[in-house]
Amino acid sequence: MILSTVVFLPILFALIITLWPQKSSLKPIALGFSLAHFIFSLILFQSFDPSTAQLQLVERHMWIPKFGIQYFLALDGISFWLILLTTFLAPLILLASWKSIEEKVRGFLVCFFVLQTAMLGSFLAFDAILFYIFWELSLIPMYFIVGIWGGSRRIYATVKFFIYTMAGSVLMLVAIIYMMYLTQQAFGQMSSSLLDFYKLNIPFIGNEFFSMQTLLFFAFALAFAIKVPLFPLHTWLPDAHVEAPTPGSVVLAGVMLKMGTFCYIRWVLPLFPEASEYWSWIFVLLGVIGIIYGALVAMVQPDIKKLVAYSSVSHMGYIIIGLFAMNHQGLQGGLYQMLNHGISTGALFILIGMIYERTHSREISQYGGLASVLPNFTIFFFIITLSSIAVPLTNGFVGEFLILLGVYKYSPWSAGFAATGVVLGAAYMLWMFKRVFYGEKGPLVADEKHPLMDLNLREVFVLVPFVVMVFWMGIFPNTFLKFSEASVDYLVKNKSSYQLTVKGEQ
Amino acid sequence: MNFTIDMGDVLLISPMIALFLSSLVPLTIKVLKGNAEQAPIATLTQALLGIIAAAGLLVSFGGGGNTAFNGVLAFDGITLTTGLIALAAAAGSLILMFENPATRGVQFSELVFLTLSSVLGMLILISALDLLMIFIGLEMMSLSLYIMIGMSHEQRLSKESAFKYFVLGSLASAIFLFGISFIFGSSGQTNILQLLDTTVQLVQTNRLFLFGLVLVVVGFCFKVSVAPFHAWTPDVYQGAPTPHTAFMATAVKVVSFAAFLRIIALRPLVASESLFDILQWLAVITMLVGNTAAILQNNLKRMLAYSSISHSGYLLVGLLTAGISDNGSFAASSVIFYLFAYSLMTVGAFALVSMMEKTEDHTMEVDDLAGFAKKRPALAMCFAIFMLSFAGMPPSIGFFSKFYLFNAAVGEGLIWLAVWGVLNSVISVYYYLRPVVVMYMKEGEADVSHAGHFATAFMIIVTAALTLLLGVVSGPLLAWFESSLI
Amino acid sequence: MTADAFLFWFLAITTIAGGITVVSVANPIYAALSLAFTMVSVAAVFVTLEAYFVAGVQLIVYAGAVMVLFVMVLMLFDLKHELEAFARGKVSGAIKLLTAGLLGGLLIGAIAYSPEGSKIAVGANQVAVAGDPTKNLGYRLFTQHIFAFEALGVLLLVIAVGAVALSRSKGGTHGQR
Amino acid sequence: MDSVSSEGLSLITNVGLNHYLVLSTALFCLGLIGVLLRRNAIVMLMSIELMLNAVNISFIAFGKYNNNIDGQIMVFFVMTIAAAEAAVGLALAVSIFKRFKEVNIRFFEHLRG
Amino acid sequence: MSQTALISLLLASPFIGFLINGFRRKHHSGNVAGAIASVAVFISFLCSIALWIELQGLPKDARSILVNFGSWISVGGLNVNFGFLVDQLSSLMILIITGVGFLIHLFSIGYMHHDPGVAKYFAYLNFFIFNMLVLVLGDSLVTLFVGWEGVGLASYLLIGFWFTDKDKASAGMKAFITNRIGDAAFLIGMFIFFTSFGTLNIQELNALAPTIAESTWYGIITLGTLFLFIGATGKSAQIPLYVWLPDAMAGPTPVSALIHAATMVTAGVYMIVRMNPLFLAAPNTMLVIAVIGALTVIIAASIGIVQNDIKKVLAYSTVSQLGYMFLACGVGAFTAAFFHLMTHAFFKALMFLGSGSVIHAMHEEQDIRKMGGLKKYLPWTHLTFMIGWLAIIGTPGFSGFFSKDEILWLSWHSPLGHWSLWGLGVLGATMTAFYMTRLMALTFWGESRVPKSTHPHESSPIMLIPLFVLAALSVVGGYVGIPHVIGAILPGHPENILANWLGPIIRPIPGITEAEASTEWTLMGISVGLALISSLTAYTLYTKKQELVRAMTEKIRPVYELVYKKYLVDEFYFGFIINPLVRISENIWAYIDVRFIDKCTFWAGDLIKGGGSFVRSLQNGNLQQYAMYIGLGLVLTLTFVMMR
Repeated sequence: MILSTVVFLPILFALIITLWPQKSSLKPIALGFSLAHFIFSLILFQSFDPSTAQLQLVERHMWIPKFGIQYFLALDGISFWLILLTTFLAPLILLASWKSIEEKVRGFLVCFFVLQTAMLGSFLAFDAILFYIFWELSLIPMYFIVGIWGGSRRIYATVKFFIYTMAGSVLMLVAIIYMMYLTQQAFGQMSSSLLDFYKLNIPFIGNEFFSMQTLLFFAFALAFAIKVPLFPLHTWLPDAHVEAPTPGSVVLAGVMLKMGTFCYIRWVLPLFPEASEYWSWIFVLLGVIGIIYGALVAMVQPDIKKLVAYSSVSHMGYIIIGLFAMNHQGLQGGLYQMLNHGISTGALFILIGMIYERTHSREISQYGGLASVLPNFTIFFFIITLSSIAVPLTNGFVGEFLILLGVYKYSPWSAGFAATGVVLGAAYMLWMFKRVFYGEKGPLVADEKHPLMDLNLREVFVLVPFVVMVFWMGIFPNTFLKFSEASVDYLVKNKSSYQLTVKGEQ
Repeated sequence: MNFTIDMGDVLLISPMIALFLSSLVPLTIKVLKGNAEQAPIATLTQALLGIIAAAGLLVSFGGGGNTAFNGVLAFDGITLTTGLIALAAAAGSLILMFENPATRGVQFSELVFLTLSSVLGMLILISALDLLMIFIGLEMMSLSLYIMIGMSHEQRLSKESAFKYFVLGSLASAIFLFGISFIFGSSGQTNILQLLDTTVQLVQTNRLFLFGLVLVVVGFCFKVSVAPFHAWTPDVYQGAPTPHTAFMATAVKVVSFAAFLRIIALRPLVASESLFDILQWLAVITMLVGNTAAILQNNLKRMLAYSSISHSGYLLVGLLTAGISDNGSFAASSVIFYLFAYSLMTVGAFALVSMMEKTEDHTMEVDDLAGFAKKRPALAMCFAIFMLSFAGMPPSIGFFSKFYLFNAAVGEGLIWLAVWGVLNSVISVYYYLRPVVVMYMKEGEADVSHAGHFATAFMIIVTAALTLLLGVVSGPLLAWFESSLI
Repeated sequence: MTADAFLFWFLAITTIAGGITVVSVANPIYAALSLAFTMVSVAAVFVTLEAYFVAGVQLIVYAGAVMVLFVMVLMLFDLKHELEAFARGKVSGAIKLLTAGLLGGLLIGAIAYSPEGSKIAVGANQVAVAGDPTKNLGYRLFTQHIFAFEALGVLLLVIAVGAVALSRSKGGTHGQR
Repeated sequence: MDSVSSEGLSLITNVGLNHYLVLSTALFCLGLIGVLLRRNAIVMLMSIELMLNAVNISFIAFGKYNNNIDGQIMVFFVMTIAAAEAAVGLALAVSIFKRFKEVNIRFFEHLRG
Repeated sequence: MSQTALISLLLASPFIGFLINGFRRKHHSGNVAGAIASVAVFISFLCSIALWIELQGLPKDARSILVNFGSWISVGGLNVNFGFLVDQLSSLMILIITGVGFLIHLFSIGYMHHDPGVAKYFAYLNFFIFNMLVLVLGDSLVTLFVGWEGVGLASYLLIGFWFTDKDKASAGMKAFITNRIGDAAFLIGMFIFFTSFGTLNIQELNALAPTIAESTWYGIITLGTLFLFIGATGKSAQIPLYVWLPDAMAGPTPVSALIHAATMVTAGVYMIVRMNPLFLAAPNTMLVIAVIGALTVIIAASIGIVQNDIKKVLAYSTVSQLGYMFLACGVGAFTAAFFHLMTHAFFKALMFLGSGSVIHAMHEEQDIRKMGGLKKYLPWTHLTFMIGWLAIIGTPGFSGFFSKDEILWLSWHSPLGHWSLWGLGVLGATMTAFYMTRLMALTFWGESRVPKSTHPHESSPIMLIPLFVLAALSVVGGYVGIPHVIGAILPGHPENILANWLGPIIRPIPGITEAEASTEWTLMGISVGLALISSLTAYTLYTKKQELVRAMTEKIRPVYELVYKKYLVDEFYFGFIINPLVRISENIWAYIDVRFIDKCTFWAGDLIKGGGSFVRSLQNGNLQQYAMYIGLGLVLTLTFVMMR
């Protein structure tokens, strides 16, 4: 029952909030709820056994017997930290959006909690259809969050986001259905359980594109590639980020993008081993392009938020190449980088939101000399910047190091090109930092009538956890890595015959 | 030829009788009161009672798979399920009529009478085994419908649409009839049961029979508005009073597909490869036409009309699947489930449209919804649910219906149709989102009309709740459909 | 050249001619009259096909009732002056004619090339026309097709009520305004 | 040449089912043309009647040559329904005329697009 | 006190200092902050002395203390520990760092006490010390890399310390990014070694390094060491990545002394010395290093000749001195390289602090053309500065002499060396003598060009003490590494202490032979003689014959300009790499993202809408049109069906 509670608690919260009588106390209530949710999710620590790759805390009940669709939630090392990341970010996001969301609070909170459920569900679902439901469900609240509380071009952005993502996922639905019939052929009974999907061995003809496994592989990969987003499919991301309100951006960057990369590990690599092996070069190539491209484009953005958005295109490129290197360091690094990106980019968006609340502008050229006005803010921003450009002893370094190491094993050249991202990343972040915080005071900073206030207590409370995580993950990465070690090890060892068993079952 | 009519037959057709009698009640009262309307609420109650009675009788006597009147009527699963759906839809539409400015008040009792007799025609249609009976049912349904539309309080558009509908409908029925005559001539039969075993062979040997079949199929394609026989749909849906549109989009579609299923059950698609191919292409075209044209519409009803065309496209896929699969029951049940889901959402959506119509000649533009979410959050949420469910977003029932349909299609190897279908559903997302965008993200003063509309509102809430929740428990529902079909 | 052949050809020609007039003459009154003429000749065709009862019904129902309706309505509207009897547009007109022609061609082709023998279909239930066909017809009508007959009755009632309602429908609030 | 002429002659002389079917098809197409081309609503209704008559011919012919009485029964029903259709159509036409003083369908193009 | 405790204290105290000053930066005055910081560094200085003594106690060939603070990253085969290794090399290095660092802290107290952000300044300094120690002690390449980037970060912060000035901020950014380029290469180097050797532990790598040298260019070790060397060029300001160092002078002068002269910039050299077995195994790499080093010596020195900013001159001299160290590494004279690293740390720190004192005295004036004749105002500064000058130009008996001479000799004698390398080295030495003398002349000697407004004054004792100590060191520092030939003639035949100390961990140059003393003496004579001549020339030119100098510069104006503009290297980088990159980025954003990908999306949308409008045009409201569609559809279907 633990997992179900973790997944569906937010929906309960959403209901309560819908029916809650007075508007004024909504935000505290919601904050309390999300904190409670986070604390509850900490139970996982003592009930999860990191020593095995098997599925744990399994809940499986037949749902639609005719198709063998099950209600099947389970936890393993790969999804473990993403769950905690999701629950960890929630209260911080709510606290951060205390001021930025002023009207239609109730609706916002409801959307937010439904989104939580959808994301958690898609991390934990081990049944294709259940997963697909959560996956698609996650679009709707995000669509509303961007569309209602967003910026000026919000409608364009949100519709673009919705249609891009949906367009990707519908083909996956057909692929899922097809695989259900494959299970029927293989085991007599139709099933959409991921474990049965793993058992299938789908014929693969390498050099032929229109062979079954390749097509299925691309049907899945496309859906996730759009979500990640991978290089040519990334254009929805900057728009969505720029238009979204701060909490929206944080959720989007912090968790939602991870759904894409996570599903590569959970679905694509194990289900279509030969195809992923054979076509991995495409994804590594696109990933490397994404790294460099994202960094270059980020460098010339006039808008801070857009800069960060493109930077996450670059970072997600790292994750992708790490995963498709398909060796130990690559996968671990990829998983780790997911968490890093969640922390650092999430924090960046929160910081940008804070400054935006003060100045109502994101034009880099309007800033300058902030450091002398908002010293504390500057310190926090600088620390997060460091983690984003992967300075050692911050979380970013561990992820990038492992990824690049793994990719070097896969192909030295790709690693070489990816390493340029290390330089470019520093370039665009520090350049932005210089233009915003250093130099003479810009027009927005200078005006004497309304001096900018430095961080207040609430904001410090929001930021400190992030900083703590940045250093903790940078200095003691093993505390995190060891949870996914067994699963990743298992995945690497039997790539081609990947089969998960349920803990305590034979 | 020994022929007897026993009590069984009468019991079997008792739903129809009940409907007929209850439809007469308001009219009689009106006559007795010297041509003065009784309170519309009373009329409505009587009508609903009649429908409920009919439904009860249908459940209690129908569905056993036994035939009446020497194999002219059959009361099997299709009859039962689709009949219930149609009756429910009719009830919903009646409630709308009761409160819609274009239909309430004067002549309500006639309207109810016509509606019920149209439903009666539907019951005949879905239970008919004899092509002739199918034709009669079709005519009874359609003719009452023409008149219903024609007698709307709104004068210009409804008259126009009624006339268009009438002319094209009669044209279609003439074609249909010509087809029947060919079938009759080339096989000496008009009874489906007896045709069942000879069809495949006849189709392959006898071109006249094949053509007759094609003409009949085309007649149905017209009724379910498959492109290129769809052209009447947008105009009629837009011009007709909203309750009638709801009625057409749900009940009429459902029963037409049910009867279509009976024709398809003759398995002509197995016999004639080329017929199968052309129907696939028609399905493809239909989805595309419906979705692309809907994108550009600003009139809400017209948009929904085009969307219903596209849904006919999806349904046709299911129909084809049923036509070629060895046990059509799964595919057929998926079709019926889709019909059920679709009716649910459609009634709800049109109910909201009808709520927002202030006068009988009020045309609902999509942009008129601006700011609706602020005024009526609950209703706006319901409408959003309908739209997203139309688009097939989980966990709404719309997703599950599409899932079952395409699942069946993939199962029969119609993968490309499934792919085409899902791609089209992506296109459809674009225009289904538009009302949501306008409601939630645009400033405006949209509001429902000030007349009561309690029943309608209630119905909207209920349908929305069902749309949202029924999907999750759709497994047993589908199973029931399927079991009733076997 | 047997008599019935001659009769057929004669009636065929009259029927078609009547039909052509219906669709071609500008004045609806003439169209109605030629329709009546067509009906009559169709009735005659029925006679040649030994369907006397139906021929009678045809005469009464169509040439009688329906035609009277038509003519009456026309008189009521008094639409002798007819502007634009036919649809505009050469191209669309051509396409429409072509459509009809193709349809006819296809059907006739199907008729011509479908095997003569199989019209007496396999397993067709032969209703032997024993003695008087009309009596036989009546028997079938009230046994096999009794339900259809009843349904038809209901239908006619519906039509009657509906027609009245339609004619009395005054534009609701419009009327009240 | 003789054979050909006799062939053609026989086509004329011994009238069979096909002749009647062709006749009905021709009438049907005429009706269709009427529906497609005539602008006057009443005349369109007439054309539809024409089509139904064509169907009737084929029914009767089939009934005769299949030696099957049901053909006539069909026709019986069809006639009734045709009459009903005519009634409805005319009623519609009347109501339309009352409103628009016009039955030329060229005036019914408000619903479009 | 246990070794673990010692090392943890060594590392912890500067870090704690950093934390205290960082968090309480608003709450206490500059002197308190300075005191805290200096004490912190002094503690670690004591620790390093203690460790050094510990090492003395150990047997000669097992002098290494390894402390492991537990595992940092362990994934699959990769195991990285927080392991710190104190051996002969690193013990000396930490002595230098903490020692010199302590002095510079002291100096800073005086130098910075006006500045409002002094606490922040000291926090940064401590942070730097901490990272430098990590770099030096790290037992694996990754741990080393931690310090490697950490010091880069610290220097970024300290260069941009006065960040309200855009140029200073830019200088910091430039430094960091230039370093980042090297770091990326460094990462690649690590990957190469890890994939081929399966470890990143320095000792293990050294042990694994094959004894037979690998001769190809594409061999694992060659490639790996080359990439590491690129990293070193970034950190130690060698061609082509030296451009950041002159700009780095934007930082406070003590920072330049500590980071950009004494410690951080030598990290590259240290790294190479640390991994000498690997580098020895790749002669090609060695060749590259030697050549790059030699070239850097010349280029930097030549630029130094014409600079007018006192700190810029010192900066370029630093670059050129670092060039010597790399030259030494390149020819396999690792001991010499380290020796020069040490001496250079002394005298260059001395000179920077001296210049700091001068600038302090001149009220932030750095242009030597506005100085001159400061001798009488700043006697002590002048004295100490002169000692540094004597040391750097290689006056016999001063520390610089010994180390530089060792390098020159080996670059001639070592089988890895070549007479041309020696030639370049000597040329560099001559130039060094020239521009250093010029600096002295223009600053302290000759007639005063000080504007009347400024009244130079001698610095406070707290700033002078470090100068004295360093001066002393730069005199005696050389005697730890007396060359063999000189030792032979000196009473008591003192031998090369440093060489003996480092012996166990530095591999001998393969195939080096016993040389006869005469050659060595000759070469020594040549270099010293040339240095003497050039310095005399410079003295005369810049104290007496100023106009002659102007005349000469007028004659060779274009060349002069070229050199004065640093051979336009920065302009080249900006014009041909950075600006094009920015322009390209703007274009790919505008064209690929906006104009192409989005356009494609919209195009698809428009296609669909086009289809929609076509359908709408068919739906023209004409009833008969619809009827026609039905008829056409019917015909179509029938035709299709007929063709079976």
